[in-house]
Amino acid sequence: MPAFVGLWCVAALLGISAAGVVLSRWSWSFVPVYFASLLVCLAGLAAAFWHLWMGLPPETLGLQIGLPGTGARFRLDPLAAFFLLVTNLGGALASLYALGYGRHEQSQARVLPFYPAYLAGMNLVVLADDAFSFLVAWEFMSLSSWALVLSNHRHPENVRAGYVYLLMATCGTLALLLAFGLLAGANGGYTFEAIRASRPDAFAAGLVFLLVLSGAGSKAGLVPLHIWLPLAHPAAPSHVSALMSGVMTKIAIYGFIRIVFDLLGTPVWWWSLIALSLGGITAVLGVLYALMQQDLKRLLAYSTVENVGIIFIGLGLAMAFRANGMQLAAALAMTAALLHVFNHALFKSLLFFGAGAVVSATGERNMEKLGGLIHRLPRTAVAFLIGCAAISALPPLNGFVSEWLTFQAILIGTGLPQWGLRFMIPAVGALLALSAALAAACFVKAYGIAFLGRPRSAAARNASEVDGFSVSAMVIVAMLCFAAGILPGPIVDFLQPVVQGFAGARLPEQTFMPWASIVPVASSRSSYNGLLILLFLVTAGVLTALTVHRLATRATRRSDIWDCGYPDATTATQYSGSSFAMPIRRVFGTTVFRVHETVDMPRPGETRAGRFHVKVTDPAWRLFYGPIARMALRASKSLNRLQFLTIRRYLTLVFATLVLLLLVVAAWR
Amino acid sequence: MAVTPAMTMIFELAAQAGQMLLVLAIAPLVLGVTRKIKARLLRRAGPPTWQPYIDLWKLLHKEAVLAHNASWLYRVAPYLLFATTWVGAALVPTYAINLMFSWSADLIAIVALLATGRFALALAGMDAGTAFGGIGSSREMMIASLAEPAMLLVVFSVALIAGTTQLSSVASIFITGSIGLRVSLGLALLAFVFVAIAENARIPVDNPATHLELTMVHEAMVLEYSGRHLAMIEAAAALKLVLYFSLFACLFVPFGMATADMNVDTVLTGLMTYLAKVLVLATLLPIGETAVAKMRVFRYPIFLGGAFAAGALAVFLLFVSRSF
Amino acid sequence: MQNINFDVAHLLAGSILVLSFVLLYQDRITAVLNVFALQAIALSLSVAWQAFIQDAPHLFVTAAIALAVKGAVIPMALHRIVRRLGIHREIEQVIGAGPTMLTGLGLVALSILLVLPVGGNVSVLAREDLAFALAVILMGLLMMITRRNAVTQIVGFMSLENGLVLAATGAKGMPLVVEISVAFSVLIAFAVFGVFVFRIRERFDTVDVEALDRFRGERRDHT
Amino acid sequence: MIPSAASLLEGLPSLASLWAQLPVTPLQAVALVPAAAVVLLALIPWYRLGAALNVLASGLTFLAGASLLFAPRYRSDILIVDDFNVYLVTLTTFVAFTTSIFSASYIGHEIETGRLTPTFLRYYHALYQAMIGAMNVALVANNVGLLWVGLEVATLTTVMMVGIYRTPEAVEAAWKYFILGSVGIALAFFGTILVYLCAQEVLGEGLQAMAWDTMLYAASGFDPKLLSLAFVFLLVGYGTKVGLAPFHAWLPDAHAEGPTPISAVLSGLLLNVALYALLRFKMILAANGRTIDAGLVLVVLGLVSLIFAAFMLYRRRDIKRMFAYSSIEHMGIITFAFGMGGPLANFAGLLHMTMHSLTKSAIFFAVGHVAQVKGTQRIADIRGLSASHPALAVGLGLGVIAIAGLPPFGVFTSEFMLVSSTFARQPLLAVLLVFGLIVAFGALILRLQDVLFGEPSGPAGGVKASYLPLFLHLALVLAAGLWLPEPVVRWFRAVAAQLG
Repeated sequence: MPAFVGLWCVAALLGISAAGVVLSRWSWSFVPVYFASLLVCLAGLAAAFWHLWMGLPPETLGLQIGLPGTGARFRLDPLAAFFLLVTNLGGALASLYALGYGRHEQSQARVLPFYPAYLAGMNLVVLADDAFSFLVAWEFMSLSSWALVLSNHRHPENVRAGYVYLLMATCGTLALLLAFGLLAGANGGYTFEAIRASRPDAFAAGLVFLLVLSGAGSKAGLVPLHIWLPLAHPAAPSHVSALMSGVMTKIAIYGFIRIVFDLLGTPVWWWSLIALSLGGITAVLGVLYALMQQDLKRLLAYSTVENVGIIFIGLGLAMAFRANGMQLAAALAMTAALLHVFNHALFKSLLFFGAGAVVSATGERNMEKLGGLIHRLPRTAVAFLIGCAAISALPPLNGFVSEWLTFQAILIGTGLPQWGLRFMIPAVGALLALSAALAAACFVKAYGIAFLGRPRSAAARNASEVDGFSVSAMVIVAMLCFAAGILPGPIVDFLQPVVQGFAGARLPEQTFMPWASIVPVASSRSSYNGLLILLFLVTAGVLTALTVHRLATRATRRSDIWDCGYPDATTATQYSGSSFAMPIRRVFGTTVFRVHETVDMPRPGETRAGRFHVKVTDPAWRLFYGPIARMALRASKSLNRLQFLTIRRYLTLVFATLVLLLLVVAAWR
Repeated sequence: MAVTPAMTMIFELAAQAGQMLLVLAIAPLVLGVTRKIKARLLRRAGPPTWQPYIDLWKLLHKEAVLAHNASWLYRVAPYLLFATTWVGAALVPTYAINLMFSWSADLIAIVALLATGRFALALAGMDAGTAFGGIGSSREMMIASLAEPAMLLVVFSVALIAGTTQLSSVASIFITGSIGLRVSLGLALLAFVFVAIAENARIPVDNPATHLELTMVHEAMVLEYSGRHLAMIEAAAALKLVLYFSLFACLFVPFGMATADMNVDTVLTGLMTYLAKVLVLATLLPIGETAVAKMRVFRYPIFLGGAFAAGALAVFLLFVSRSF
Repeated sequence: MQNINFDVAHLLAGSILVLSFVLLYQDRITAVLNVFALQAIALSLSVAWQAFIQDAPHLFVTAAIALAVKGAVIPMALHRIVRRLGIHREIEQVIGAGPTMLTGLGLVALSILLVLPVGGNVSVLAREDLAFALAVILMGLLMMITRRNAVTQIVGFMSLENGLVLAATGAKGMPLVVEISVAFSVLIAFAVFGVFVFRIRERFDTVDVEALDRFRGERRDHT
Repeated sequence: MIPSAASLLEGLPSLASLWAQLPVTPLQAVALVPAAAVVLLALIPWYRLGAALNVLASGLTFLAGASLLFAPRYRSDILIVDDFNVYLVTLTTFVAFTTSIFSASYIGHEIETGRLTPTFLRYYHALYQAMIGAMNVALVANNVGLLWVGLEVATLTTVMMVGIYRTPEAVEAAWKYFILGSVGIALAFFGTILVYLCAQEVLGEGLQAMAWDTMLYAASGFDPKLLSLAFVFLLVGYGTKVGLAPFHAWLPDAHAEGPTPISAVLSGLLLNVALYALLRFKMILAANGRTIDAGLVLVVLGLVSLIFAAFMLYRRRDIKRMFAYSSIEHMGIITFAFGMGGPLANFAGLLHMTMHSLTKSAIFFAVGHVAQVKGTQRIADIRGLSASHPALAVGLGLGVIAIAGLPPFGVFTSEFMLVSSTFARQPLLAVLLVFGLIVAFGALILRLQDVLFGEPSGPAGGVKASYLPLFLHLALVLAAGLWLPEPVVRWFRAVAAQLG
């Protein structure tokens, strides 16, 4: 039944987008569209939840459309159900948020038709059960989001972002297409059953793995295939950015899990080596680039790259354990990865909602122009703070739980036989720890610069709190972050049907552990209890505060800033975002980035202002994409001469080819 | 007499609460001891050992002065910092292992708890919108971003030896002495010391006694604070020191702790040994501090990188073979 | 009897081949046109001979068409064009006569190499004819690409067409529809050629093909 | 394009009865209606009436062509209707019909701007019908000579239409087209003679030795050497019309300088018909089996065309010339597919032929409107179309997205089959193929974004034209991408099997 519901949701969403085409000429049209999308997403959410909750068996259904002979097949199994749940949860929240946010959109016609289509595409990817429908849905998702990225097409950089995005997306799709071609074989068994049944040989399997890693990885934002992500995600409207970062990257991860764990059978250990190294590098580089950004939404996009890296670390560990038959450990790693998928979908949506609120309140994405918003946007500020704490993996919020589980999985890694893994896993652990700490720094910067301090521009000074829908969406997500943080047990159990299928084992029942703590392996080994921690913190904090206020004084006086006795009224004296990032830029700048610092200091007596300009470039551009683009242009330049030959020369070409072919015939025996 | 479950429950609660209060009680004293000893080493009389108690008392009774644009975060942060540090300190086994709630957070969680406190304080430092606050927060986070991974690597190496991240279990394994002396443990110890120095803002990374100096980190962050809020922050700092001391004691010299059978004399011995250990550490710290000079800010990465390297090496050795 | 048939056909086909060598060699337009007319006449003779030995009367029609159109009409018309447009009589060649001849010889060798191994069940006569025709076609193409002058290119194309007719008539019992289509296409070809040459006349006062190439759509975008 | 099975059943008797009353069979009609129209249109001086008649005649031809689907299969030594050409006839007549509608709205504008005069429009309409008739003849011909005649007539008529603007560029393009085209004519004819020689030894003299289907049966007895030789000449001759590199030179200029409806028909139909002719002969080679490896030659030519055209796309400044290069690219893909052979690749090739002709003609419709509203063909001067002309922008955007091979359009379906099956068989070739596809994709999307987005340029006047043909084509391509009717699949499979 739920599979049908899912398909009906897709159909409904497509219908809504058609309606969006018609409606979009009216300014109010965003209300019905987003409201309808909200309802449909809730339905899909309920269906997915029902399937997981009841532990239903996989259900398939086929339609006589799509690839001739194969037809379109759809299947809902625990994995699909989980990702369907994540997708529709994100979709519902984004739609709710957009009910308020949508009114800021200048040209509704460029958003309303594509938003539901985008949701439909993501739902369809998860449901697809044959290569063709999978790729169609996958590319449809990219295409609709491309249109959304270009919704504000008058900014040249958005157009560029859209171009890079679509190009990378298509390269990824073609990589997946090649992978499927190898899996389906020369006579084309494109259904996933057929692919499961056919076991490719070791070489082919390795090739498929690499292709899928690059295909799904480019969509998820693995370094160095991530370059499109920080361009495209910020360019879209904020509720779409939330979907792209929070959900679409997860769809990419779904594709990876589906093909590598499900279709490809038992992984080989060296695959995990590659996945782990890429994941670790992605986690650290992502957060480092995030630290360097001044654009709030771009910072969030780069932090998405980081979290994708964390998830891939979990998946890589799962592969390593699975390859060596350590099923319980594999289950732990898989759980960690999937839990982080869920968590990241939550808090990244929250953060993008917050960023959207900031943008709609101030019209500024550049943090250096913000500040002091905690006074102007009190509710948004609270929600955003919770998001920041959650993504920085701070207890008792949900981000910490998944990272904690990942650490636990890493600590089991000593049991692995292969030396390569034994060297890789501790390194990855170190990278993971580093990325976690840097993430905290990154989000202290983000929050401190944007929301704290004194407003750095008139826009920030006169900002006002956003509408109720947006706020309610943010509050709901914030609560979910808290709930997932203090009661992870039920969620972990919820994941077990999914994990069971691929790891071959499941973690022990968590929900009814004493004091609702989570004990992944054994209570003697490790356990964590968010609820108690929260309890302790609240009691300790509140008790202390009360005691101090009661027994000591509660007198408070407002006065000017002291600032060591040299207070300066100009807000420019505050620490700026780039100056906050400076120490870390110094530490890593030489090795990781190509940092250009240009100082223009006026000579003594000159009255003009001094200038200090920092340019941080993503080395991926320098190392990979720049050369490739230059090569393509050079090739086209040199070939282009053929456009300007004389007829006689063209005839000569024909003649030469003819003679060549005749020689071939003459030589043919 | 027969011990009913209810009574044991009460006993355990009492034990846990006792530890909580213990750390809170001795924290200023430890700080005082270190200051006193440092003063003596510098040939000064120095303030009395209980001076920190007096300072806290004084601060608590002063009115708190807030900047006009200080937000609620600014006022909540000190309590949050205090709470996290206190809970963290209370969850580290001091005189006895297997206390009631010791399992509720393992070592990783405790490290993360400290990170939560730091997060709050760094934000608070940026709330007033001053240059000093910004410097402090930025440098604090930079140091943390290097110290925390190092600390986690220490945790890894210990956990890999003990096969658990649960402090009580670690202690109960190490206490038997079956582990013996390990290269990796030595490296972990080294890294731990470095991290502890950095985290507690001691020389050579930071100077708790300094002010109005562009090299200060922690003090710059809390520059705007006054009254009870400052008291909370000071108390938290003291608690953090105790936390690291007892962590050191629990991980590297767990001997003398009261194990499974808890009766009066085991508890007493545990208590005595714990206090002795803390005292020793509180003497060693200022000696070390007076021996070295404070570093430039951009030397920290090398210092902490050393810690990181040591921890990483320990973990590598353990991954390669369990016998290191 | 069979022998003499074969020999005459062979002789005529060979003469066509030789004439296209002469065409390659010529460097004056008037001479080229005359030689082409000669080749057309030789062609019509050979077609007529084929009609005789295959006793396929319809081939006489083809012979007549070849004689009339290519032997007389077209050369005259081209002479008039040359006179009216005042094209300078020298033909600037891309590569000198010597290399061109050598290439021609190579092409003849190639065509023989291609046709000889053809299986026995194709009649010898057809095979020989085929070899000559192939050579003539390739040399016509060669002439088109080694001359810069539009008229000579037309001539080259025509001699290529001669090769086609030679081949078509060599193919025993090929239905009439084909010859008609050949003549048809040649007529259209010439008509269109004429139209174009005159258009070109009124556009550029030259028929040098290089001049046309200056007017390519995108070339001006470079400036 | 083709009604679903249900409507096919109920449509069958009515159509049959309709044709029963007419003096001509549908098969004759597809050739005779245009022939009659040529004469009529050549006589009518009023261009509006001419345009209307043009539409009418094309519509009738389409009716005849469509009803061929339901008429029983037919063969004689001259004509044939089989699985291969039946849908191509329908496709050709359909696209000719929609293009005539488009051209009716297009030439009105050309008259206003004075680029064309009514006298020329008389030729234009007559030639248009002549071309349609010739292509239909070529398609239904069983006699390879007739096939050749049809193709050549079609070529010569298009030559004249390309030159119809009489601008230096147009004349020059037509001249180039003519020279290369007639060399192609000659070589293809020589190839035809050679094939006849092969057949004549086995089947004896006369018509049956030129009838394609009889040749196919007897192919195994043909002399492989001679057949290979014939194939080379046919490849070069017909390949010139297909526009394969390096015989492509005429194609971009002819598309860029001629009237847009002609560009649409050239890309959409004439290339297809030429390729169809080539495939007929490839079938014979496949049936013989001892010849040179035609597949290999096709694969090489296809890859060369694909990659070459893909790189050429980047530096195009003229929007019509750019899409002409994209036609070369797609012909390369199709040729590659047939070169690979095998059920999947051949199926993909056939599907791609159909999809490309529908999509590319749709794109040219859109481009024609764009060039008219913006008053230029220079890509650099066309900006922000999505802001100034949304509907047109959507049409163009969908068209380019479809031709770039993105789902859910039909082109993706064929590329999916082709790439995946090729990678399973010849990974290296598939990598080259994908490389070409990506390069071309990058160029197309780059230019598309330049045209659609940014600040609008040029006059924002409305479009006085019907978008019906444009969106009809796009709808068909979309439908084919989601669902292929069962009979079409059956025909494609049958032909794919014959192609070997």
